[in-house]
Amino acid sequence: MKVIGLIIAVLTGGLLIYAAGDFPAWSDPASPASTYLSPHFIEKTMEETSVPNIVTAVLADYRGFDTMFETTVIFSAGVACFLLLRAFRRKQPEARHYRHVLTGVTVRIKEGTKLPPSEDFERIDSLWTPHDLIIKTVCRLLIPFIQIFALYVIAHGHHSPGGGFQGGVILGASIIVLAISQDLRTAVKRMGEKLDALLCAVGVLIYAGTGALCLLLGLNFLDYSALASVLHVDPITARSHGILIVEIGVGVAVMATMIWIYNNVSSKGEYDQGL
Amino acid sequence: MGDIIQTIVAKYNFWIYITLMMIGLYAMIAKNNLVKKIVGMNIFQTAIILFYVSIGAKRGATIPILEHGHGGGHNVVHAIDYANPLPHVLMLTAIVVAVATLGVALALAIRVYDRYSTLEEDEILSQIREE
Amino acid sequence: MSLQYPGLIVVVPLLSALVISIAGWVNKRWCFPIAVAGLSVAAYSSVGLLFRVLDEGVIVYKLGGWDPPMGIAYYVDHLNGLVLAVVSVVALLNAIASKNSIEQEFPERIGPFYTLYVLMVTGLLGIVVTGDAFNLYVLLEIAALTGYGLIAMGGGRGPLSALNYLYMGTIGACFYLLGIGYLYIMTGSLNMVDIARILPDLYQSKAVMAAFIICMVGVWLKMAFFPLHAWLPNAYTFAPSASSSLIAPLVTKVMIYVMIRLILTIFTPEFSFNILAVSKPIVWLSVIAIFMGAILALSERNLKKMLTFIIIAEVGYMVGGAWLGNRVGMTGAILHIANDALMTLCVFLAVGNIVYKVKGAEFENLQGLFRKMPFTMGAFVIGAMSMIGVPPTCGFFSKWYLISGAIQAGQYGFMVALLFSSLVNVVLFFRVFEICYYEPFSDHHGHGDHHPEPIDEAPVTMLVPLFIVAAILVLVGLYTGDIVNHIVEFAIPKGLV
Amino acid sequence: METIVSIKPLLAVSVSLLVTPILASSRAPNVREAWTFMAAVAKVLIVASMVPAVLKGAEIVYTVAEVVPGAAIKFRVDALGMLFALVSSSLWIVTSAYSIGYMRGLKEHSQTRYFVFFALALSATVGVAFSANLLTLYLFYEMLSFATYPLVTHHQDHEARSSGRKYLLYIVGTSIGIVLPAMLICYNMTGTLEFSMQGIFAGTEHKATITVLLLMLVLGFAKVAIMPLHSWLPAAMVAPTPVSALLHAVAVVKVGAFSVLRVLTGVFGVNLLTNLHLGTVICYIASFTVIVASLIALSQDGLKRRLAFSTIGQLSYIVLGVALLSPKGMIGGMTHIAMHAFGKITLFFCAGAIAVATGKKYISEMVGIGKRMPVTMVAFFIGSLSVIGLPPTGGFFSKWYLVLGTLQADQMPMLIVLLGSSLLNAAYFLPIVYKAFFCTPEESMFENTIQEAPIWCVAPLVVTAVISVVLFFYPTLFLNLAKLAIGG
Repeated sequence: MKVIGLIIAVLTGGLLIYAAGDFPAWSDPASPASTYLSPHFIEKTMEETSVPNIVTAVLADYRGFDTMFETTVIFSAGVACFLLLRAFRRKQPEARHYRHVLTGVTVRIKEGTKLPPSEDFERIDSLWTPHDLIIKTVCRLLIPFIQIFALYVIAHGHHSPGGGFQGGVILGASIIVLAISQDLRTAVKRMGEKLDALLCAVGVLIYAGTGALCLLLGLNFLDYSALASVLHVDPITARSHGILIVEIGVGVAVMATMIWIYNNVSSKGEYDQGL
Repeated sequence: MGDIIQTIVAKYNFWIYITLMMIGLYAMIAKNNLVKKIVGMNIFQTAIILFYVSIGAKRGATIPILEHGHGGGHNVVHAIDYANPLPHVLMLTAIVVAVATLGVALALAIRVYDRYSTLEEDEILSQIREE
Repeated sequence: MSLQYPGLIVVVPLLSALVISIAGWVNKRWCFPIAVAGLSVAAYSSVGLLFRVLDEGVIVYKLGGWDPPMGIAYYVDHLNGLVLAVVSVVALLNAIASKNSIEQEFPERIGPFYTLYVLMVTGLLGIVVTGDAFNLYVLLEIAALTGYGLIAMGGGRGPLSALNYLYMGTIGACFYLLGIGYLYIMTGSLNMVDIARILPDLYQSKAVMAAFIICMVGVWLKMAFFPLHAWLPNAYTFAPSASSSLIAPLVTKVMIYVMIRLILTIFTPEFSFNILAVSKPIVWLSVIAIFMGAILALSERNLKKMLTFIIIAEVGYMVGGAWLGNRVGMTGAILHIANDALMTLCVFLAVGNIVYKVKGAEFENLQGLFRKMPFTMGAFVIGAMSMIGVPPTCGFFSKWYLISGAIQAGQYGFMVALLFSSLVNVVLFFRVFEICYYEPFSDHHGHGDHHPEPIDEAPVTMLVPLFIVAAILVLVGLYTGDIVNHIVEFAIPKGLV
Repeated sequence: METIVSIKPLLAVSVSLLVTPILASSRAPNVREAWTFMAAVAKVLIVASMVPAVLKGAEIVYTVAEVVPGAAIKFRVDALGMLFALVSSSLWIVTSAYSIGYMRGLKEHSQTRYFVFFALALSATVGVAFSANLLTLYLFYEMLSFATYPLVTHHQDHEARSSGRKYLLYIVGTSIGIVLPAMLICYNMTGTLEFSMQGIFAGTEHKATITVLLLMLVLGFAKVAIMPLHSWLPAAMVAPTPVSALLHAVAVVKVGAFSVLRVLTGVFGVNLLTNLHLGTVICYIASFTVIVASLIALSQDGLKRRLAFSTIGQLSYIVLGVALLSPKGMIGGMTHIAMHAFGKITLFFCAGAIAVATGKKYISEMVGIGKRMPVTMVAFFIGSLSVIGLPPTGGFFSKWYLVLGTLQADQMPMLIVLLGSSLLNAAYFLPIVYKAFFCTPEESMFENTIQEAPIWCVAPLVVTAVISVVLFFYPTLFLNLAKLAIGG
């Protein structure tokens, strides 16, 4: 297999190197890619969509259809992971471990039984889970800031690098940080599985629904200028607003999916003990 | 000789991506461990992302965000001053696809591990043969 | 509303997939009706669209209202109009037919399963309808990712097969992406029609040639063209019935469509057949594919796996037909996309019914099926006849065009391969029929109706779609002339003779 | 020539097709068989209603679907097709009656399936008869192959399976492996597959290609059982006797012969074959089969097997007659389709009746059976005469024309073949009859009481025997059709 792999890799590489001879040099301003479509985007975006961040405009408007499916890809990955991993008949863990919060004493309770919920005991994943007050506290403190930053990234995508994907990933990361610093159960308590799943779908639905709304308003799918009549603005501004709406949708979907995938993959779909 | 070196230097982005791609492809085909294959897959995808992004580069250009937001944004914009935005857009998509594929691949690897208690391909195959 | 058909084809399934995934958390029983409703709208619009294309010619639908090549546009012509109709109808029929088996195999996961199912159909329809090379890649990945999930549901060796499929599928898709990148770097455009407009000046470029080769290899990987087929048999065999009867008929066929689209639209026949001059080797490769598919199928003792090898041979038919480089061969390949999708659906649905009742598709499970499940087997026979190529089923006529193309191109090897594969199909299917028919052997000489085994058929909801498909096989066969004259004839550019 | 567009040919083909769901779903045997009869009678009536028009020289056409340019699924009723359709559809009625007697008499299993596929096979047979082009003919030819498979393998035991395999191997293997490519090459050379008097190759000069195509098409229609592609026919004798009777004396093998006739007269055309001297080639191939099959028949003890080899020989008469390319020879070949059908089906019915009444299958066990089953054996005698070609039976006429044909074509070797094989025919049939009636009481293996098979079995064979005799006195219908078919 190694030899075959080598041969295939070398053949492919050879073909690509051979072909690279015809390519324009790196960062050549006269290359076709830079002279054919991109000038239009650069020069007309502001006029046509009133979004200064051209990447955002191209992403969510000119090629908004791609982006919708991009969100759908994420969504389907989330559903696929769920479908593959989620264990519907949960195995009872052989033993549960509890830590007495004040003293740090760990208690091991054999299969089937569990402690009644109380303030004094917290459940831990395994005996060696350390008593890590600093990490937990710092993360707790950080998470709100992370989330605010995420919202900023989403909202400011029109003017600076950022947008729904980036913001959504950061939002998702904030919850994942919680899951890592505390444990998966805590994170799931904050953001339940059902909520995850619904938010995933809702996020994509915001995107696709906006597009469908345009269609219902009489223009083509995803033609945000149709929203002008609903938003009471001129068609160009409506495009800008439309982009914001779909970016929010993307943000929601990406956040929820990140968390969903993390939950499923890290716990083999049992939603009990995380990594 | 000088010409060749100049070509090599002028197109260094392609040589880098091709090398990365070959590494990734080799790993996907030749590695025995399923997770290593997934790693190879990611290298492979990253190589392509690098390739695309490098298309977008333009000498002397800045990021494709116009300097003025609202209000004064009606200055004349010259395409030559801004990098090509399209490859970036495309690669945002490709990155997302890569992440999604990675997620599904890991989920599958977990399921495989559940069943065979190993991720080495040859061991799995011998187990299948014994079935 | 009919102006919006191209949008509806993709959007409605997408929206319904999302609604299903929400509904799955509320009440599982809603999933099936929503899925069927969404797929019906898609099927209705795509058939409606096909008729509009017949009247008006190519329909362009600008997404977001942007003119191509700035924005993404759908181009619906006769070629993808036909494929769209086939894909959506196949998906709809299979959704209805597989309801029971889904409920039997994984009752808890109905919601996510239908979500992925409908998303996959969305992806496939999107691949077919789009006129943007990069958009095609994104949809390719949607169809692929959902496909991995659907296949891995099969349990047992399902996940491993799906993982192997994932590796290969990802390489394939990445190759395609790379090829598109090469085209982009050379032309600066992503719109298929636009690329085709710019390319003729660049036909001598090494980069364009490399782009073509890489795209082709990527697509071949995805369609399991020999020798890149190794992932397919296991993936399709270990998938649950509902998934395999969706994936087996559609995925490879849609990839063939992509290949033909690459040949005809993006690169034009002039480049593909004349400048590159690789038709001959590729046809020979497909000859090998057909032989190998047929021979490997002979060695299988599992009905489903046997059928997957036949699919590999059928892929060889279509690749070879497309690469014969003449109009008749191309007609055969396009016709066979539709016909093969339908007949594969027919046999896989029948296998689904069998698995539903006897819990397995190994040959020893099949004994006495003609008595036990006469209706299912009746439809299976029609599907098998079509795969063998017996008139008036549709499989015969696409084979007719393929062989005619081979004769006209002087590629007698391809003709022999097609005939060989037909003969092997006779052997394969009659071996199955023999088991279903003779075994268990009657020890006495079979006099009198001593102990007729009771009929134990699959439910009506599974049988009716199966019959519809079987009937379609014959009808499509009888209407071949109309399909060729009114659709396929316009799908192939005038330049190709 | 007058052309009438009418849906009648389609009706004639599909009447038995349409009745199959009713047959399959009917629970009571009586209902099922009543429907079979109704379909059979309807079929004959529809076919017969077209006879006057055809005798006037008109053609009835109906296009079902324009599937491929130049080769539609299309029916055309001409004299030759009418001759064959008339024979096969009228014999369906008789065979249906016989089937009822036979199947009930032996308490066979799966009678419903039997009748369903029988009806399907009949549709296919008439479809072949009415085909207007090679594609349609191929369609029904294949349909017939697959529809008869369950009939041949009716017993569903090991022997049936191996015979079934052989049957498929020969019939389907040749049709897909040889006929299909030959047909496609023809189509791509000429752009049409329509049968016509001049043939579709008029004007082409590729002698080598045409010779190869001719051989492929003649041998490819393996149902005609020209040696060396004959051995499926004896193997297929495992089927129930009515199946053997209708399918292997009438429908299947005659479809093969008919297809070859169509290929010779409609695809290549008499003129082309004469110019290229290809008829002689076919003549020699056919005459080889005639002689060898007759010799093998002599050595067979199983009655049905002997009949099977006799059939192989007789089929080649038909091919031989047409391949002589002389008008008289062609008339002989064509009428032989009808004459042999009535004679041979009588013989098969007799074999079946013997099996039902006594369970005997071997000729050596039938000494003295004439005393036990006189009616059957008289019918057998008449059938034998017809097959040998002796008056007062219809078989005489076809033989007579064949002989005249050899003279007209100046083919002395063929004349010798014909006469020689007639002697052989007599040699393998007449001893059976002789031993059945004229034996000493000690030799006789049967008691001297008359005990015939059930009436459902005996009546049909009497009818066919009578028809064989009647055809001697009134052969004009078939002779006229044959004369029309050769265009004179």
